[in-house]
Amino acid sequence: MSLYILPKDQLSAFVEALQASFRVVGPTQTETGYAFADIVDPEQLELDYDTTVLPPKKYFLPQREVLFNFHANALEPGTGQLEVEPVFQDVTPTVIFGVHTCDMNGIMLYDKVFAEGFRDEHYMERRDQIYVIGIECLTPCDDASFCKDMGTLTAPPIYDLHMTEVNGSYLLDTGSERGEALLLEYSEAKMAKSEDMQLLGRTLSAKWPHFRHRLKMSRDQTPSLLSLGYDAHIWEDLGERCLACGSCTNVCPTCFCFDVQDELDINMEDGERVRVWDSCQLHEFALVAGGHNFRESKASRVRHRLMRKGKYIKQVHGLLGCTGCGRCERACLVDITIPGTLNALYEEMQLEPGG
Amino acid sequence: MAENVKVNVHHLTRVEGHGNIVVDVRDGSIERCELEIVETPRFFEAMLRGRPYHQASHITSRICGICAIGHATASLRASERALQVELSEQTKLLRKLAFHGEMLDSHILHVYMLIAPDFLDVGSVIPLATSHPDVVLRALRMKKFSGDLCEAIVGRHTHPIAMTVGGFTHFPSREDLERMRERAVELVADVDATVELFGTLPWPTFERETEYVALVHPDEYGFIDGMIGSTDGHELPISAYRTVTNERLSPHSTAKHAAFNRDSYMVGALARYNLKHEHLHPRAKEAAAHLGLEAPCYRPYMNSAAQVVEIVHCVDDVLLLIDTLLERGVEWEEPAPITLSPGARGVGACDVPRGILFHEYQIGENGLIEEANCIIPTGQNLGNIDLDLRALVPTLLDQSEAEITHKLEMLVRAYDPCISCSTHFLDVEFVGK
Amino acid sequence: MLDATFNLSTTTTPRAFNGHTSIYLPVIATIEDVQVESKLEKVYDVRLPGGENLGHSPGQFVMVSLPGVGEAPISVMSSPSRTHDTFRLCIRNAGDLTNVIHKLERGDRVGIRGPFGRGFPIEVFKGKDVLIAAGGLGIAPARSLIDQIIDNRADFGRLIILYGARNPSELLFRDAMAEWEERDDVEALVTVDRADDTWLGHVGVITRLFEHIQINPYHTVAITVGPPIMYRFVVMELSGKGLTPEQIWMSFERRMKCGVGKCGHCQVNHRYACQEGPAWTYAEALAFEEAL
Amino acid sequence: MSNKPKIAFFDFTSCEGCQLTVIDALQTHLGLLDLVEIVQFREAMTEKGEDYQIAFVEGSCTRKSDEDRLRQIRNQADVVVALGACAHLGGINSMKNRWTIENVQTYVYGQNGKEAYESYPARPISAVVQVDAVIPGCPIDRFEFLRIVQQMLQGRKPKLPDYPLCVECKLAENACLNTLGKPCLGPITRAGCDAICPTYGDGCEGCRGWHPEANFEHMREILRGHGLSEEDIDARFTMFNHYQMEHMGEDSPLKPEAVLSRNEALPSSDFAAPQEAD
Ligand SMILES: Cc1cc2nc3c(=O)[nH]c(=O)nc-3n(C[C@H](O)[C@H](O)[C@H](O)COP(=O)(O)OP(=O)(O)OC[C@H]3O[C@@H](n4cnc5c(N)ncnc54)[C@H](O)[C@@H]3O)c2cc1C
Ligand code: SF4
Ligand code: SF4
Ligand code: SF4
Repeated sequence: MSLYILPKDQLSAFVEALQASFRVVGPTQTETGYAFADIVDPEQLELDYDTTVLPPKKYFLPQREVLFNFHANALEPGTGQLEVEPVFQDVTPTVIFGVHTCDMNGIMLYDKVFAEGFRDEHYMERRDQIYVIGIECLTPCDDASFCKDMGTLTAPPIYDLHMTEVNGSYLLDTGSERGEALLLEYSEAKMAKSEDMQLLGRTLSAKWPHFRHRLKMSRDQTPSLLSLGYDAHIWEDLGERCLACGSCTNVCPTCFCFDVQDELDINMEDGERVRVWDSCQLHEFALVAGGHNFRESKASRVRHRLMRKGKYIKQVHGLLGCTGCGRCERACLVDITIPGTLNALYEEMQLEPGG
Repeated sequence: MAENVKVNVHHLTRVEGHGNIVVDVRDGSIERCELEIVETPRFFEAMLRGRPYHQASHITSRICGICAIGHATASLRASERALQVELSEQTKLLRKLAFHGEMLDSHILHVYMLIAPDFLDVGSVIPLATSHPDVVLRALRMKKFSGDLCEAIVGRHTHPIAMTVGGFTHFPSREDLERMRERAVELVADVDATVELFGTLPWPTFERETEYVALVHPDEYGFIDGMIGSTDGHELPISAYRTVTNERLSPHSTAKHAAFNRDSYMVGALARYNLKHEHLHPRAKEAAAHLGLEAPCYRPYMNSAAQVVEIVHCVDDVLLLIDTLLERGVEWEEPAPITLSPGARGVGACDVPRGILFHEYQIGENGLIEEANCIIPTGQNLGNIDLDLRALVPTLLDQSEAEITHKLEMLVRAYDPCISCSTHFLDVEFVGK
Repeated sequence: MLDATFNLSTTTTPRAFNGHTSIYLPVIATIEDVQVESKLEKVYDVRLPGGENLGHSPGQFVMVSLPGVGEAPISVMSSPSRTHDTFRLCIRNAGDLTNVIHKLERGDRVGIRGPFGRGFPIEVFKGKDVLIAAGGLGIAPARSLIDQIIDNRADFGRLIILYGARNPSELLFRDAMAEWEERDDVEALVTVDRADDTWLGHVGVITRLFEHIQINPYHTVAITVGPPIMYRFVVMELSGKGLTPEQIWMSFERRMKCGVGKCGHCQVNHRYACQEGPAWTYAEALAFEEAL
Repeated sequence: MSNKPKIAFFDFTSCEGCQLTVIDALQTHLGLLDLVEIVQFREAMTEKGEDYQIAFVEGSCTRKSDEDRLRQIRNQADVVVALGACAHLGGINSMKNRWTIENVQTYVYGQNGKEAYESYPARPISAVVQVDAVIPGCPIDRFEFLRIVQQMLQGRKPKLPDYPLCVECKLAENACLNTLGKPCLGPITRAGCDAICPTYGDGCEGCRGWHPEANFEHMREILRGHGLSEEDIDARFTMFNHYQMEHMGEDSPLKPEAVLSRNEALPSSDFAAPQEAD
């Protein structure tokens, strides 16, 4: 696979050409910031954008997704005809523009989660239809991010195309054959020349000093730090502050927990089983019949989230469960942050070696 | 021919509560004849004291689920006057648009669900739905349009969200406006059919000259702000509303009564029509002619005809407003700044579906409301309804009690004292399915 | 990635639709029979289309659903050694869905997915003395194992069953229990937390039964199934009798929404109770900070 | 007519906006009428049936004479549902509880007000009769209303979300108002309205009541961070939830004077009172 070059002013033409055959989405400006949305007019696409409220995960795992339709007698369940028919929602050829490298890391994790073990066809079918076009971050998007710490400041190998802005042009790396085919069919991109490559190398290496470290430890240490700090004091403090609002998980590109619900039409016969985003920060998440709650306290829920991000997900899927995108920090109204928590834990563990 | 008549219609009307008509005629003379209001007092004015000004519009919209946008608008205008707020042109346009949504919603519900069955002599909407299903479906379509219009501008009809002191917190997108425009254009056929239908109704000819009061504007058939106009030739600033309303307690009702130059006056669609018909859009004028409405009209039953005229006017005005907004483009605007000063007072007035509504607040330097007063249209109409009843009953004495009851109910309903209780709306669906 | 040990087999393979299959799609099964077991529990015999064998192992569960109401995990109570064209569930009326399930009758339909999870490794138990300590509704999943052992009695050493319920009226499977008590190759002991006039047997929490049994720690495996609070005390007793954590198996109940290791609800530390559990050894559980 | 469950609507002190929302729901979901038989609905019909199984009660109880009618409804109905914030929480009406009854009576109706207008501190209907289910909101959300009716018809106990509004607000991808410096009570309010107010740019006012884990202390901190005065914060906590805050006792995040102020503190005024009857 190879490197191409597309002058910036030809991007609109590329987008427009794609619109004929694809749903095109990308970052757009809203009244208060940016959001991934359908691109109706190529002008809407804002590739130089601050992190969005929701990551592009909403295209991979929609907030509300129908799993199957059913026809049943809901007034007297179990009786009469009972039919089910699977639904594969939003399986449409889609091109997502402008995915930051942190968010591509989130997608990489999703790809593992939904493919490993039981294969989730709802995700996989949709995934097959989504082309990811990444954009290289050359300056930090804001103070809340810590991608450099999490190793997500560089593009993971899940993209179809990856763009870097260099001297008024985009250099496009093709991450997949279909990505390359897409580029060639719908744009006027040319093969990059060796001086372009040189320029790209220089641009990429020049970006690192702009990004700062926020963690006091290396990310490889977080699993053991969290094991050690399981009974640390900070959890109580965080639990006391936490609003149990679930915002941190809803905005997170690596959170994928969901609830399953049945929705009935007014005729009480037809309906849908849907999955909707759920959050481990909510009281009901680990509640079982009989009233026992495995994570009754907010402290235990905050801890569980951190454990998942910094340890459990890595144990299961081999990747850390945090991309350092900083969304949860921006969403949290009581200032519970990943770097803040890990650093405080690190300090506490220094004071009490061995936890 | 009845010498002794005793009519007692319970729960006929609703003035944020319930109403009864009581008529007692003995030996041909009226012993008692009045509209009895048995409202549950809610004490909104008392509640507002000590609350931050920005809550007032959201609190007072809860006075009435039908006139919520009207109350909110009057409340905002009161606060804005007290806080010396200058509204942008865009805010004014959007407020008008939302207001029209509510005006349409209320008028459509009233004329179709209440008035039409009365006049077509089918008793209620049930037989209407069987005999004229198209009429009922049309009403539902038109009502849905008004609800959706409110939703696009202020979030919902009952208890609007996006209106705030100084402006709005949310703005309709171009697509929202274009979509509503398209639907308004489609609605015109329904509006024409409405005029056609009501043109065929035999409006009772009962007539009693009285004073009509409405908000007047130099160059438009407006509903918000303006001056208080009266058919007795007065024009007063809104801030002088107390001279007009002269609120009194009436012994037989928990709502307050009002009187201006005479013993009573009337507010509402007919009052507005009488005072400012020349500002109606051309199609509304044609509709008025078709319906036999001619200013000055002293026939209270024609209030419903005036409502039909206002439906025509509002739909045309919605089109105009949307065009203006599309042309200017709707911009995100922060609410206009406020100025706090000690003991600042402001009066807000709107002509809601049932007539003029006044809110007056005194707001302290800390932004908390110190004093509040709200005057609702039905309260102003009560005295006039009483006098109408007294004039009407003697002319009906040769009719059966059932007929008398029906005529009296119809009279009270024409005033639209508040739609919901006397609507037979639901029955439509019982039959329609 | 995931441990290789958990069971990925699902006999009730979802139907294909346009070439897609969905792991969330239940197959429609029929209720062959319903018996009232106690005030709160009913036992259901369920038949998959065409009488297909569920192919479960003891300790596994299925997701039972009534479209329009919801879905819940329920352990399979029947032993794979007994019935092939139906399987049995014992369901407690514990909430929204189970309340509606309790209204179902013979001939009604339910959706079934599964079986899911890692059950008890019966092969590992062979040749050993097996001690089963079940509390409350825990006797239902245990029953699957018990019957399997009884049907292959020669393959195992002693079979000791300890069963506790809160009071006599909540005791399940009294007939089976009487049968087990009759047999001389089964040692069955029952207790209730609180006795009533009719009760002549043991009284006290389940751990009190341990006074009455002697085991050879070298030859025994123990399986415990019951409410979360029971585990700590049972484990203490078993350890006191010389069993190592590797010899003790336990079944975990967690909230479950998908049954296939995606929805996140059943996580115990990094592990999914619906896939790698619900059966774990105490040794494995010790590695979970969250487990007990 | 049929064996469809019979339902009836009743109103106490309220704006009747919740009943109007029910009418709105019927406009889009006419099928509801195939499931239930409405025997009483003053908003929409003149007929009145006294035989009903499910009673939807709108409005707060604001006077002694309301209590009997409520008890009658309770006796007749198998299921009593509180419809909307007034019935559920006391709602807007309970704001008046801050003043003595005599004070509010005379402020609004003058000296005659005391005798003419019976009233007592506003209460949710659950303070008078047992309530089986609640449809929160001011006004109710029509989809939630339909969902809850469906659940009841299935014989299920209606379930409300018991997490905060922020969950729905995030799913709607709203930029958080509190982070934009605009006060919003979403973090302490029960979800279920799809965060309609924040979606339309206005902070949540708590009309659906608090969720079980509401963290008042830190909510107050957040609001202080916007520069709000303590009075302003108290006013936000008590707009729909005055009754709740009055009855929280020790756990109340408000000082007692914020929920009950003394009559004497108010200068007498005839700002709103009418002239005496003639
Ligand atoms: C592996 C496993 C095996 C089980 N085996 C059996 C069995 O053999 N027989 C039996 O009667 N019960 C069994 N249960 C418990 C059963 O799943 C719950 O009683 C059932 O989910 C309650 O659902 P409901 O809709 O009736 O109750 P709800 O009204 O939904 O809830 C009642 C309570 O159950 C909790 N709950 C809701 N959904 C779940 C869920 N999916 N998983 C766990 N808790 C939940 C709720 O938080 C609430 O506290 C098992 C549970 C698990 C995890
Ligand atoms: S935990 Fe926070 S910083 Fe990490 S990926 Fe999720 S939202 Fe981003
Ligand atoms: S706007 Fe309100 S409801 Fe939405 S996330 Fe922010 S605090 Fe929560
Ligand atoms: S956002 Fe808050 S105030 Fe608005 S409807 Fe929802 S709960 Fe009520």
